[in-house]
Amino acid sequence: MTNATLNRRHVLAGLASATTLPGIVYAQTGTPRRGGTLKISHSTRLAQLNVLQLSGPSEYLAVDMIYSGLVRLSPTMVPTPELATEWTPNKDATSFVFKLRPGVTFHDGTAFTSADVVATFKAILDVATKSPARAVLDMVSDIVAVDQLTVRFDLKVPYADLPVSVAHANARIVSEAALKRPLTELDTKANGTGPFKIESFDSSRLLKLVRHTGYYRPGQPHLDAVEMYLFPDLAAEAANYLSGAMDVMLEVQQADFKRIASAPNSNALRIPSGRFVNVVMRMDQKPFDDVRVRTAMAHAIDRPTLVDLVLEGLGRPAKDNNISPGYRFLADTPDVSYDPARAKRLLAEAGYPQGIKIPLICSNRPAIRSQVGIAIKSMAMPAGFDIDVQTIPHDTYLANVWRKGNFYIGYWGMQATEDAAFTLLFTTNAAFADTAWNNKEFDALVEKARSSPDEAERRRLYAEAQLLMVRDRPSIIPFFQDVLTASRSVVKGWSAHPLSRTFYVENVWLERA
Amino acid sequence: MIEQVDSLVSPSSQDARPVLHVQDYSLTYTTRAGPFEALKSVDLSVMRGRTMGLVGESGSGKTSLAWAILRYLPANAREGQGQLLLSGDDLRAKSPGEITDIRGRRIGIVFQDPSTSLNPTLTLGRQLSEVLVRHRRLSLKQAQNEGEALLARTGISRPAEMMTRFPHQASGGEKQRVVIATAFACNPECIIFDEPTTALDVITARQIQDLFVKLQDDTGVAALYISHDLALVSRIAHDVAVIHRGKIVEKGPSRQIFSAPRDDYTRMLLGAVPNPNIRLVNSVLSRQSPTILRLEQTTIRYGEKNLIDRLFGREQKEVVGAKDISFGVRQGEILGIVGESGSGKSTIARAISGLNDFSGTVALRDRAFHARQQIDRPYRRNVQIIFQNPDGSLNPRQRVRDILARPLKLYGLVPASGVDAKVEELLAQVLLPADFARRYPHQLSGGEKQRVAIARAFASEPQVVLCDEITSSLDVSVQASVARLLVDLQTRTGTTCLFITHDINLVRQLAHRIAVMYRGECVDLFDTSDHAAPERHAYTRMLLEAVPTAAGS
Amino acid sequence: MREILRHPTGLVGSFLLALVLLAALFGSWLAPYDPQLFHPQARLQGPSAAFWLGTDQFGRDILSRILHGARSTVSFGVGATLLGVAAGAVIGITAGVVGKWVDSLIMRLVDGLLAVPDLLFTLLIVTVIGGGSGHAMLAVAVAFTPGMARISRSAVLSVRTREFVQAATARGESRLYIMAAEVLPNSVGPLIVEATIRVSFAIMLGATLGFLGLGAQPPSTEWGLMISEARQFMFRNPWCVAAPGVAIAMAAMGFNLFGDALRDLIDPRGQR
Amino acid sequence: MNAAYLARRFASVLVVLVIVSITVFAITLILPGNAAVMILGEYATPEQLRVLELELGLDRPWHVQYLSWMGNLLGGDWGTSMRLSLPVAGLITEALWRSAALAAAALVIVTVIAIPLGIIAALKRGTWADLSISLFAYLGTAVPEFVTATLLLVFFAAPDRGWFPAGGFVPAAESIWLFLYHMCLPAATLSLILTAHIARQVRSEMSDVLGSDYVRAARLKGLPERTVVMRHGLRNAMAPAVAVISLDVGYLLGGIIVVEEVFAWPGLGRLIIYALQNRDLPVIQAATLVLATIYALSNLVSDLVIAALDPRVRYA
Repeated sequence: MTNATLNRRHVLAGLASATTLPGIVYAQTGTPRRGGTLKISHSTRLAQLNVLQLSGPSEYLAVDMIYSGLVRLSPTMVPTPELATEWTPNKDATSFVFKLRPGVTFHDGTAFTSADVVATFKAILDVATKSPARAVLDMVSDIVAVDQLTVRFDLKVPYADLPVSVAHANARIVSEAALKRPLTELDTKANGTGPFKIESFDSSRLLKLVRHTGYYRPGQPHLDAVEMYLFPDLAAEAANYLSGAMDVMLEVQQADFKRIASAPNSNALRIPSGRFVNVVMRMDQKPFDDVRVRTAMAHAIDRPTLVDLVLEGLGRPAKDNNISPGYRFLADTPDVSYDPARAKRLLAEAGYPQGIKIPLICSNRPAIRSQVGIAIKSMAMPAGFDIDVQTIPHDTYLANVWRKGNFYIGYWGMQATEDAAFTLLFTTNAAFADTAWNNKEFDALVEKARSSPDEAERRRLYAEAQLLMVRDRPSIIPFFQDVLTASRSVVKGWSAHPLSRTFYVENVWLERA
Repeated sequence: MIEQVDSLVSPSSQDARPVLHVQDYSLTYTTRAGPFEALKSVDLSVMRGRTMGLVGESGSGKTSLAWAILRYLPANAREGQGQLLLSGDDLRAKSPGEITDIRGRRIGIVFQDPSTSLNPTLTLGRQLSEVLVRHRRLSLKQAQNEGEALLARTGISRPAEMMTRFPHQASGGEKQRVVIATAFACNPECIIFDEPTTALDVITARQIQDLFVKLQDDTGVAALYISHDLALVSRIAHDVAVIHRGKIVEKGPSRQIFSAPRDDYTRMLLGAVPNPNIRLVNSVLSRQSPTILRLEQTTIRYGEKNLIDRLFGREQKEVVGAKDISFGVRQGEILGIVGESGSGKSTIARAISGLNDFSGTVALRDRAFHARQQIDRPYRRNVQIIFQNPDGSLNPRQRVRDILARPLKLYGLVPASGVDAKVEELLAQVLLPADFARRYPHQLSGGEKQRVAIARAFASEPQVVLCDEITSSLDVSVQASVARLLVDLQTRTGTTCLFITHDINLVRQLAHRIAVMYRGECVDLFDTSDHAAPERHAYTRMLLEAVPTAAGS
Repeated sequence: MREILRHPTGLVGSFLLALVLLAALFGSWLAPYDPQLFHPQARLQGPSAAFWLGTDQFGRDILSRILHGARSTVSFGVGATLLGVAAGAVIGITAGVVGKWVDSLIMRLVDGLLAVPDLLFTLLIVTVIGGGSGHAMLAVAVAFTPGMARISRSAVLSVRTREFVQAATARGESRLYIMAAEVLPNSVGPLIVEATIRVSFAIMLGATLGFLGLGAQPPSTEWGLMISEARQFMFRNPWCVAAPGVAIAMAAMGFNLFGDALRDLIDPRGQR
Repeated sequence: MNAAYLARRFASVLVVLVIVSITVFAITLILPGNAAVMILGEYATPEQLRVLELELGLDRPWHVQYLSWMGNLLGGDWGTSMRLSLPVAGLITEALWRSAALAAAALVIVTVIAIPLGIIAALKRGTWADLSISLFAYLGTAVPEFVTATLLLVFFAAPDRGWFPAGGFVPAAESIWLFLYHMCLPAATLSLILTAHIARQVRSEMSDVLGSDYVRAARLKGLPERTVVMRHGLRNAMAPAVAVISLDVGYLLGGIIVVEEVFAWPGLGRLIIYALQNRDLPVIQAATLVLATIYALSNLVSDLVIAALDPRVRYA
């Protein structure tokens, strides 16, 4: 796990500057100063602040500042205590007891108790709430308040990663009182236990937060206030950041990264992540029902060049394995070379000596999908793939192509655990299975690893599963995309997370304050 | 019966020095097609107290001379040597600033159409008084009073009220009086009148002419009176100059020009002026001749309610174009219909030709129609209409051959093989060469176009032809030949003709009977020879008196 | 045509139009490179001997892309306009010919649709039928239809009151003949003028839709899309925004100037 | 100008709006199929989709739906944004005022610049001044707003220059100066096409007026050129210019969509784009109707202004 802080000197030295991640508390020069307002720009709208439901990239930053969960994932993906001070599973990992932090208050001053935890998780498990967190918590059969500051999660099946599931970004604690009122109130109002509370919210342009004086960590947050400004046009957002009007640019485009990194008084951050674009090849339909065709496709892509062209070098080539180095149980799988000649041979063996002419469907959102499509078209030409890139509107894609088409571009974020990553896309019962791989052996390995509390055992099982996957290659995963963000040099302690779900703004302070 | 020359001109004293003196003046326009000589060595003088009539057809250069005198020439005008003197001052030597001072103060001008020469967004008073403020340095208040006095002098009955009106709130005659008052406002030495009554109705025109003569007499201003109308000029000008293709072909005292023209062109022009005393139609219609076309209580209304108005149930004023018209036209007759614009004379023609809805009865021989929808093709074949403006009535995208062939095909008059021969024959009938069949309308002159329109109307050998102001858009000389052609055709074919016109002299030349329309009603119908009879309607008499006939005939 | 070339705006317009049409017709032969060909070693470069207008983020030759894009861009504008004019003309002429309540109804409807701004109307339609080049063209055509309907109606009405049409009516000609032989041939002039000018609007609307991600889609070489794709890189290579921008302006101006010159020729009222 | 004239114009505005509302309603009626997918996003389960589709309530006949929608709209209940979970009326009113400020600024710029430019061009017909103004006018109308906006960003808001903020919005209540400062670039972008177009129209109207008989008459009355132009020319050219400006409000309302998106101006245009992208039906419907109403009213106002300028209409 590496985290690269990029500044002008590093750019001149090359992009490969990698330093060891300093953990949650950053190696900082000087002592934190108190006060000041941090201005953050973002390009996707804060449609709502309902922590149980939201899913927008900027919305995750907002709720990370407003709410706290029982557990929070560290940048190294380790569950760390937040509102829970400790947790203990029973022997077979079917029941977890969480001890809650005493003396925590909500923004309105009321005390945080186990009742709030129970109410929150019950709400998440209720289908009507439409919470994305339900997918990772559906093994929970009951939540019990043992006492004022203790809760117990009872599971239907053994599940070792429950603390990670509990750390889900949508599983932050909402007060019991708020959950008794209509849920829509949560869209615009919030009463959390996080470091900041809402002062004003205008979905069309600005969210203003101010310090929550009752925050449980002494001395934090350092900032008096945080303001999140919306700039839908990326060029305008970059210009605003560079002119000094904004302190932090939440997401930096690959195209702008060098320029922003080399600007004076600007620190651009590049965090390796498990976010990837994949080429979905449906295995129950011709021509991808033949592993040789899929392998030919894999060798028809020049991955390092793709990273350069599409990501401006800001990513890492991948080997068709959806587990990136950021996960805990990455296995070493074989490299996939760019070898058009071999791909051509494989195609011929599979019965396509004339090559394959096929349309590749790309949704228009985000633009990276068609960029990858166009690049692959060009690279796969010598291998005998005549690809017709078709970019279509996102809703048409969702309605007609996604999980139906035989050759299209997918785009997925990093997951918190291997289990989540596999059960999202690749197991037979995966929530969004779209390759029709349906491999029983793989399913069994994932199942077994999930319930095993033994770390070494899990590592072995997950390695086996990964090898199985790259053998069958249900989809091509050519690269992992880095998370890019930037802050002005007066901003200290700004960081990003490979999952882009936690931001630790309470650590941030301003030198000018 | 021969009329006396009714000249209004009174002899006046003559100064030695001309107020306006044009000497050897030439003007050329540079155009894409090459230089066009608008004025060729023009000599002209107007003395104080005299009116010089400048007569010519359109394109003769008469208006160019007015622009030259006012120093208001377009950028492509090139002046030759000559002189333009106003009371001895060389106008050509003046700076633009000096010219601005002279305009309106020393030279005034009255235009043809008061409805376009007055600014629609300013009150009449403002437009009159601004000259006084500018040239006579009056205060607004003084200008207001003076303006009222000026208006009163032009015969406006409530000048103070007129001062506050906008142009669209005044009649054409009132507006032209305001324009004239403006021209006289600063007691200029010279006023140019550019066809000041052409756009007005006959009776109003007559009043304005009388006003002109009176004011000219009172003030002794030197007037240059530009007109195409020889009859008019002969009545009000002391001297006349005839201009033809940029050249003054003849000039002299009015009486002399009209009684003894020396130039061929002048003679031609004089001959072309409609003279009621020279009948074009010699036939006398027998009283026994049967009635071929009959109108009984025919009424035509305009105005249709639109959807919204109907939704909101609002009343909309209905305009009656003509009401309760009843008359019969005899076979072989030329019935003249006269009246001013808006009197309903064209409305009748449009109803008869089935273009307007009507109530009442329109009957052709024994076939009676009570609504426009009943009118059928056989009727239409027998009742043809010729419109005023040949530019509009010929489809610009069709060749003459197609235009003339259409009725032949429509009514199946000749077999397809005979169409070309018939077209040639039709062209010959209207004295046009056969090769015109290949031309498009824009390649023809106005007179030629109207001949094609006439040929088309006669192509179906109709029983009735409606002629709606067919000569009024044409130049005088062309007018006469078209009128003659029509009469010849009518005589030869025995077709019945409704000849609609505002030109009472012309209608007296060729109609057997005359119907007089006034505000949508037919107020009078009489044999042409009975025009002076005492039982004539008052309006008929006014109409007849308003129109001058050419002097010297 | 000679008349148009004498007209100063006509001359400039014809020149621009000729350039754009030349590119649209022969662009693919004139282009020095395949417009989709990557030059990974020469990304985002300024003009050079090898790449006259520089290269884009994939190292594709901008000149070749513009030459290729001319056809899709121009055919988008012309296609949308033709469709819109055709539909509008049918509706407008029907209204003008039939008259009465049909006319009232159609014109009220047209008024209603005209109250929705063009771009918004287009966006609404694209949202309904889905984005992409073909759909965007259809949407622009639909958005143009009410305006064209109104113009064709008034063209028909102004001809209908002309005396040669009345002469035909008085002659007893059938409605069909009057429409086909007398009215239509004389109404097409203003329609052609309006259509020519509208092509430039259509091109700009298409480009704007491309910018909003609702028009042409990658890897199309449509000019508006080229700009919107290149905006991210404009600070690194301004040519990838400027070149297609100039191309759009040239095309729009060409049609605009040419249309204005045509209008002046058909209706000389504006000139003195 | 009398009561009947006003009533008639109001009535036709009403008819227009009823037609717009039916059109908008029909368009949005076709949408819902994909709307549910769009609203729930990629992570929706089929059961969630079905629930939402039922929530959208399409079981009633369309005219019943239309009438209840219209009834609610007129009753002030504009529904709730499906995506933003806020009352549509509030969203739109707030966005509307911001857009109105931007549009008003653009119109002021246009009026102050375009009309004099047009007049100068008409007065100096054929000179270099006329030529350059005409060239500008043609060029201005040939460059789409998003290109202009991009160029302005590069040239006036590039980090090293930073003369103007590259977008953003500060409420006037917070700081009137910052509010205006942020408005400069978007208003400039908006006004460019309009200025070009209106200058061209004014030039042509003014040329017509200057070539008219009454202006000739005024000159031949010996009035100085200044008086001729100001008193006789301008007033008469103004009425058609006002008509053109009011028609251009249509372009303006379209242009706002692009400009607000680029410059992060949180107005109606951006709300509409956002709603369209997310298939937020209540917002799409209401916002379109509001824009159409504004356009129709602006035409009405221009008719009244024309009536005030031209006595022929005023007393008709």
